[in-house]
Amino acid sequence: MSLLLILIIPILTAGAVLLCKTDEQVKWTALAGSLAQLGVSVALYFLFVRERAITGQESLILFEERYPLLSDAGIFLHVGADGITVGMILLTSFVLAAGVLASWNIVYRVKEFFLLLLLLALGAFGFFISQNLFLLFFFLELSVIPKFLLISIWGSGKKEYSANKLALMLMGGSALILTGILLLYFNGGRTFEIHSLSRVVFSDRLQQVVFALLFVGFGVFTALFPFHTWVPDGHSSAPTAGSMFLAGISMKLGGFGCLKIAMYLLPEGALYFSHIIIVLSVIGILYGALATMMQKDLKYINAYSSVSHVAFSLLGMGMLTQTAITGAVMQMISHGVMTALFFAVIGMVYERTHTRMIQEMSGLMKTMPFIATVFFISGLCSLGLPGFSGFVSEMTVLTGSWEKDSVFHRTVTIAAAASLVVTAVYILRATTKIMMGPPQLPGENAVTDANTKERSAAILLTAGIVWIGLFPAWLTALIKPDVQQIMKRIAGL
Amino acid sequence: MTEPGLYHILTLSALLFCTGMYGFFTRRNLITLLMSVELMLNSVNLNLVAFDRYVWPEKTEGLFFSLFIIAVAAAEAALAIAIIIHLYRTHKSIDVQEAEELKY
Amino acid sequence: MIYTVLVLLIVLFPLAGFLFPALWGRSLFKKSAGPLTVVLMTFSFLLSAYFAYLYFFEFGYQQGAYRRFLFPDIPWLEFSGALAIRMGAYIDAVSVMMLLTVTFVSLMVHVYSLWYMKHQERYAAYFAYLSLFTFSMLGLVLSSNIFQMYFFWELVGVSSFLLIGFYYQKPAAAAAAKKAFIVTRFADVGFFIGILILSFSAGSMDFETILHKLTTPGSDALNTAAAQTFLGISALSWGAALVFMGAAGKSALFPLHIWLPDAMEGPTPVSALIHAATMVVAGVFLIARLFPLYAITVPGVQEFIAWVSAVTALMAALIACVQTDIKRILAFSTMSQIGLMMLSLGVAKYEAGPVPGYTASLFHLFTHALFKSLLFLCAGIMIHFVHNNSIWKMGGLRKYLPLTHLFFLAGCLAISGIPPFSGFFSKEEILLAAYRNYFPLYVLVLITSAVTAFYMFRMYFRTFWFYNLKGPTEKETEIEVPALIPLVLLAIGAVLGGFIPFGNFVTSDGHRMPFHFDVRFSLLPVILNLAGIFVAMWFYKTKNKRSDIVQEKAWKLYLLLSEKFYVDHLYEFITRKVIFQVIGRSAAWFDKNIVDGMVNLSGEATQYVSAAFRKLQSGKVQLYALYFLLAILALALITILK
Amino acid sequence: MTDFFLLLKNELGLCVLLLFLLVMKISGRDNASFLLPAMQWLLLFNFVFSLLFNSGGRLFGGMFDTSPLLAFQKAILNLALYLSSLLFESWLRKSAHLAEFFLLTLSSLLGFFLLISSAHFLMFYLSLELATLPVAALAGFAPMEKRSSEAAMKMILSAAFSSAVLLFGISLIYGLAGTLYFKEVPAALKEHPLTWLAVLFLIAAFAFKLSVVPFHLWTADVYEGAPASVSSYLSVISKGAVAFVFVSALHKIFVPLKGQIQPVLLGLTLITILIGNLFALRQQNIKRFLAFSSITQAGYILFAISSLKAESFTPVIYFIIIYIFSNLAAWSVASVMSSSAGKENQHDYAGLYYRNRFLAVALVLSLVSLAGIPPAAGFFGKWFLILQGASAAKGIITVFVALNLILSLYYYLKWIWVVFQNTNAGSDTITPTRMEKTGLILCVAGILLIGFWGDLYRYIVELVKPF
Repeated sequence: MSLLLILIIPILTAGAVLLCKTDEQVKWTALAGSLAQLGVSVALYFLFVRERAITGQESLILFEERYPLLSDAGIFLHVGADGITVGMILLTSFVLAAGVLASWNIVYRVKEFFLLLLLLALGAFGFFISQNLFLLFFFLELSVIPKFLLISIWGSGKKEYSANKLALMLMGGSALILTGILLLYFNGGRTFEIHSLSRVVFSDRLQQVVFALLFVGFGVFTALFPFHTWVPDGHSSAPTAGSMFLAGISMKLGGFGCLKIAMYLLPEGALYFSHIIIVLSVIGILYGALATMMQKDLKYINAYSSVSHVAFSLLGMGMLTQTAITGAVMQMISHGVMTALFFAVIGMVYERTHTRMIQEMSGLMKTMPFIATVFFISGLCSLGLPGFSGFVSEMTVLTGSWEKDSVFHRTVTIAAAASLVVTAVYILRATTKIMMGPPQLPGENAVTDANTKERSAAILLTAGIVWIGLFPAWLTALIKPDVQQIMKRIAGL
Repeated sequence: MTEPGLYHILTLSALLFCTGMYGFFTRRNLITLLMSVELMLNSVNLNLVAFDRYVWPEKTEGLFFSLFIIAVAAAEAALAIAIIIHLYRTHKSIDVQEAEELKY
Repeated sequence: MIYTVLVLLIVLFPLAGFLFPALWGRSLFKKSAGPLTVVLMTFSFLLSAYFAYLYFFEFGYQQGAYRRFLFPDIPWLEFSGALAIRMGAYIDAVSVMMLLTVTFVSLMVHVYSLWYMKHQERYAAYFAYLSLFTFSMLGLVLSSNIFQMYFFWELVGVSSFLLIGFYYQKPAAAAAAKKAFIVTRFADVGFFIGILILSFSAGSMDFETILHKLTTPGSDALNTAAAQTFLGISALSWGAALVFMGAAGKSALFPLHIWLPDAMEGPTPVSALIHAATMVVAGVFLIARLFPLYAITVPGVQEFIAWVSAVTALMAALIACVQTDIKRILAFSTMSQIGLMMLSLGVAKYEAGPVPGYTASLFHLFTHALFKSLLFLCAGIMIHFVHNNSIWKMGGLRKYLPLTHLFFLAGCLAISGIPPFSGFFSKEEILLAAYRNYFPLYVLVLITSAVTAFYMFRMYFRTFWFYNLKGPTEKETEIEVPALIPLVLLAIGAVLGGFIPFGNFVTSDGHRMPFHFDVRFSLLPVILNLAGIFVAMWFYKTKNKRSDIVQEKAWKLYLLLSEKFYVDHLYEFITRKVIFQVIGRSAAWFDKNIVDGMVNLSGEATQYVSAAFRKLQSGKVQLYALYFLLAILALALITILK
Repeated sequence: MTDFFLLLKNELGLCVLLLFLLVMKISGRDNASFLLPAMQWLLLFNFVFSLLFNSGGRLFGGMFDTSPLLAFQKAILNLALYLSSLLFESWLRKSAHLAEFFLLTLSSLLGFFLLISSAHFLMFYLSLELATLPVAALAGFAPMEKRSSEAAMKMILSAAFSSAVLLFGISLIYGLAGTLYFKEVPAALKEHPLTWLAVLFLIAAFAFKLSVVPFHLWTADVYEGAPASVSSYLSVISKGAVAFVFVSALHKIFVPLKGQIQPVLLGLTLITILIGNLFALRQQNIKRFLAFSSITQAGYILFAISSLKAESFTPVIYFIIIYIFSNLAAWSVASVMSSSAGKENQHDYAGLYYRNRFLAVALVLSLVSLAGIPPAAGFFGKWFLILQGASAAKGIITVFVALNLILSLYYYLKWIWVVFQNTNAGSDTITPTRMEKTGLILCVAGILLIGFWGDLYRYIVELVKPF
């Protein structure tokens, strides 16, 4: 199977959407495209596992394809997938399909909406499979305009401010990434190919500088404290599918970059900054959780909680142990699905109650039991209940962190673990407030439970978190060789 | 009193150039501004001719260059005056400070 | 192989009982969820009974001791090296006993709920949750891996949350559910870190290996672990103490007990199952699982456990004396009894051969499960009849609820340790263990026991005697026949359970332990207990004002007790005032004003600078030329100066 | 003799066009309905023709120097002019002096062609004047328009001033080197304090034409006052040509002074990008906004130039091609909006998407391209500029340049946001003509496709290699 299929399907779907006449056609086309993408991604997983078994060499990048694009300048359309990539692609397809389903009730400028959504997805898919730094940066930037427009046109609240803030802060991150890439290019023998760069031995000083640039740059995308402030505003102003994508996928681009670019190419830099990363991510974990406690708007709650959760994956990376990094990747995937589900449900609630303020809602369990249940499930996943993906990944990160046998590492691990309580507090506070209590029927609106499309979206994502939560072994097996390779590079110093 | 040498002439042309600039910075009448620019150009001519005479006596490029400058300056002046006339039609004035609508 | 299938089936039946009503509870199983789960639970119970039979009498007893078996043992999630979460069933006498207890009580509660929850909204959901709980609890008791136990530990927590908050429209229920979850969650973080310490010290997460490595004196793991200290206490002690913290949270030991009384907002059968018989004793079970570790490696922590449990036992008993809500009295009594069980583990000295304290603890766990669930189920009938929880609203119920009266009395006698009821035997052994190893605690246990007798009979007399309730206008049936069965069975258990030779089955090392009975030793506690009962009778048998007088005289003490030693207030202060108002608010403030402020500031600063530079573009062509010249001069100057 | 025609073919082509215009003017056939389509076709032929039969050589005693690379640069400018003739059709059609417009533009372009090929300072000066003066006349092209005449005045005065400064520098160089041939100057330049002053004067003149801060001050005023078509000419063709010349001048003339020039250029780069951004931030008038945006772009071009390597030709040429498509599209939309109802302010663009989707998409894409966001070609262009600049600059400077992308993104996004804003600002219909549509489609296609057209980049690299 050609990996380019992963790119072609969204492009074709976008083209088809462009040709559609009615809104209904647009929606069905987008759905068909995203389901096809989902199918291809699942197929990719199985093919990947089979291929890996055949080749025997576990840490290989498979399905590689390389076409010259601007080859004189070192730019190739070079794609390939390793285990982490496959995991990310699966995640993105899940969120995309669910996002399309969750956006079924969009009535305003339907065609443009789905077009932008597909473009956003294209950026993410391309980013994950790029094996060339230029290509990677291209896809990273590709999503700037879709994000901005999705928020500023279909958003709510102070959408202009949020859209700007998001776009500009992410641009700042990109600027740092750009510089980092260029420094790598000039010092690494004038090539953008990740594979070639990985063989170059960079000087320690350069590694430190470039690592800082790349890690902070990607860190902005993944809400590294203190560069996280685009997250709450951006997520809360975005339309449902936008938030799902922003929190579920876009933030993961950063994490993926931190791991697969910054840490992989610059192991010495990773070692050098390990402590700082750990401190920042622990601050992010606790501080995000504490700030969440004070939020009253559901989307803000989830946005701040995303800051806290994503910091777990950064913590795992900073710990530089096999288990912790494995946990970091799992946390990215897990959080992606979970937060998408959360935002989807918040969107459903908002559509029915026209408010996102928790004090204005009560007893939704009575009026919309399905939505309430899903809300509760995503909350439970968020607070790390066994059986859901959050538990597995957070525990893996923490266990991996514990491997480091020093007072510093142990202390921060305990601090990070303490956030689990805070998470429970804010999740349950929100959940009990809006789901339980006497039902407050919002005035004139006849409240209905989720419709088929919404149900499908919710079930799709719930299946994802339960699947990972109950059978995590497939995921660890998938990413293990790649993490091992990163570890090998770090340990080789 | 010795015969004037290169440096005298260069100093003179530099002074001329500065005078032109000073006029350009301070005068308000557009025609005067134009004349100031002509002064600057003339100082350049002076330079070129002097270099030809004192430094590179075997060459004539400076001489020819100054001829071209004079010609082009004439064309430039013609065009500038046309524009100034146009400005006068629209602004009823050829004071440079009257035409400051476009700013910031 | 057959055993594996058996164990799996025992666990999977409740899981099915959760899944079917959960997925199709609104359509297919709207009415039939109850019977369905009852049938499934019956299978589960019968299989576990059969399995227990097989274990105790067929394959478990080999070469003079009960052996341990790992039935299915599947790697679930591998960390690095030897650290892995494995999902397995750890079969030994304790877990088989627990299996039997859990499935039995659960089945009883299921059956009882058929009557009790009839016509309730979310009927199917209720049974789904019950089954989910049973499934998780079974997973917990079968855990072969400490992380696996944590997994199910959390799952029982959430089932408990769901069931406490079952009447979700009641704000109090929602708050109680939340509180229960958060408090236990807090303890669980300690548990989790304890797990990390222990399993990293032992290099494994399996109970078997942990116990082996960390209790063999002189082993490498033990030496390295002992070398690490934190705040002057060895890492292993920390680990063990933190694991106990988790146990304390789940088992509602002081100071993590505050959630249990509130948890009584849930439906009464749930209280019987979860908050009396099974889930709350998970802590005891956990400590029992790791008993050798505590007893051999960290005796300091063990002593600590003993004291904490003693304090809990006495404190809860004292508070129970002034409570008015029938379920809360039972809840405090549960706390107190769990304290006793834990205390028994805390005082048990490790010795070659079976440890009596260990057996005593689990014996009490077993009998307590029977009589406490009986008491709760009776309380359910009473509440159902009176439509109120307060014992002040009851009185003279013996006329209206004759059967309940009988059962309740049996339960009260059992818990008060009156021979020959079951509680007597188990409590006797605890007393014996304390007496042998730690005399001050023996005194505390004696007092607790007497107080227990007092408050139980205070409740009994106040509700069934005292004065005659004005008879209900319409004739209400006491109870339907199906719901009667569990009461009868449990009552039989409560009365006769003590005669089971428990030491023959469940001991610390698998060897059988002969049963001792010494009348001279039993005399003192029984007299004290009887004294407690008589005091209660004097106060409450007939309508009088004696209790009020005492209450007025000792109002300070009364207030202290009725406010539960102000522990709740302290928590309230810490969470609301400190964590929310100070830490949370300042974090939010910091984010909004400082971090976000920096971003906005940089935006505004840019705008400001932009505005400040505006003058540069003055519109004056002469100035443009001047700047042109100045720029050249500046460049020249800079390069020359350099 | 064939050499003469072959080497001068681009210039001669323009001369033919000029002659044609003169004849038409004299014969009175200068009505728009005939002349405009004719010119459009002729310019297209001219462009195609300029792509063919390119070779290198010298003429006029070495004062004129051409090569396939230079010819390609001219072809790019031809393309830009052709696109302009399509994109500003409605304005041109309205204009009373169509023939004069083309006469002046073509002469100016001729000047730029000669400038590109000049190898001697005299040639350089003459062609520069030839290129500049007509544009000053063009700036005042709007009849009886106050702002237009002010713009023309500012343009001519500034240009005269800067050329005086340039000439002073040239005269000093002559005095120092004794030659005015580019290729002889470096060898003859002596270590002398005046050398540096002369070089600074020359750089200042280039900076003035390229609108580099602080020599940029005329830019915004002139762009705003002049008709959109003229501004676009200034911002695209003039800037592109000067950038080409600057690269080759730096490479040919100032070789010995590289070490001293580089910090100057880097300093100018930083200040240009920053100030351009800061000013663009607050502009409400689209023409003024595009002016500052073009100043910032000039800063990025300068960044690539500051590497002072021959390879810097590649990104500059590549970027200019992309810039032509992006910037001309933006100017064209501005022109359509302006000529339909004199709308030049930001709020006039509110909800453009809902009034004319075509124009809005073209504008948004061009802004996206100018901002350097993929998939628009501007991303590729800017990437190569920064890459080239970074090859010589310190990391910290690269970070600064890259961080400025945030600022520029801010104002481009602001305009994009306005375009999509859902207000009922105006119900008047804005309709571009068919040719304008064609031109915009060409531009949009260019914006979307050039980045992925690897052969183009390779072609430029090949062209630059022998240089």
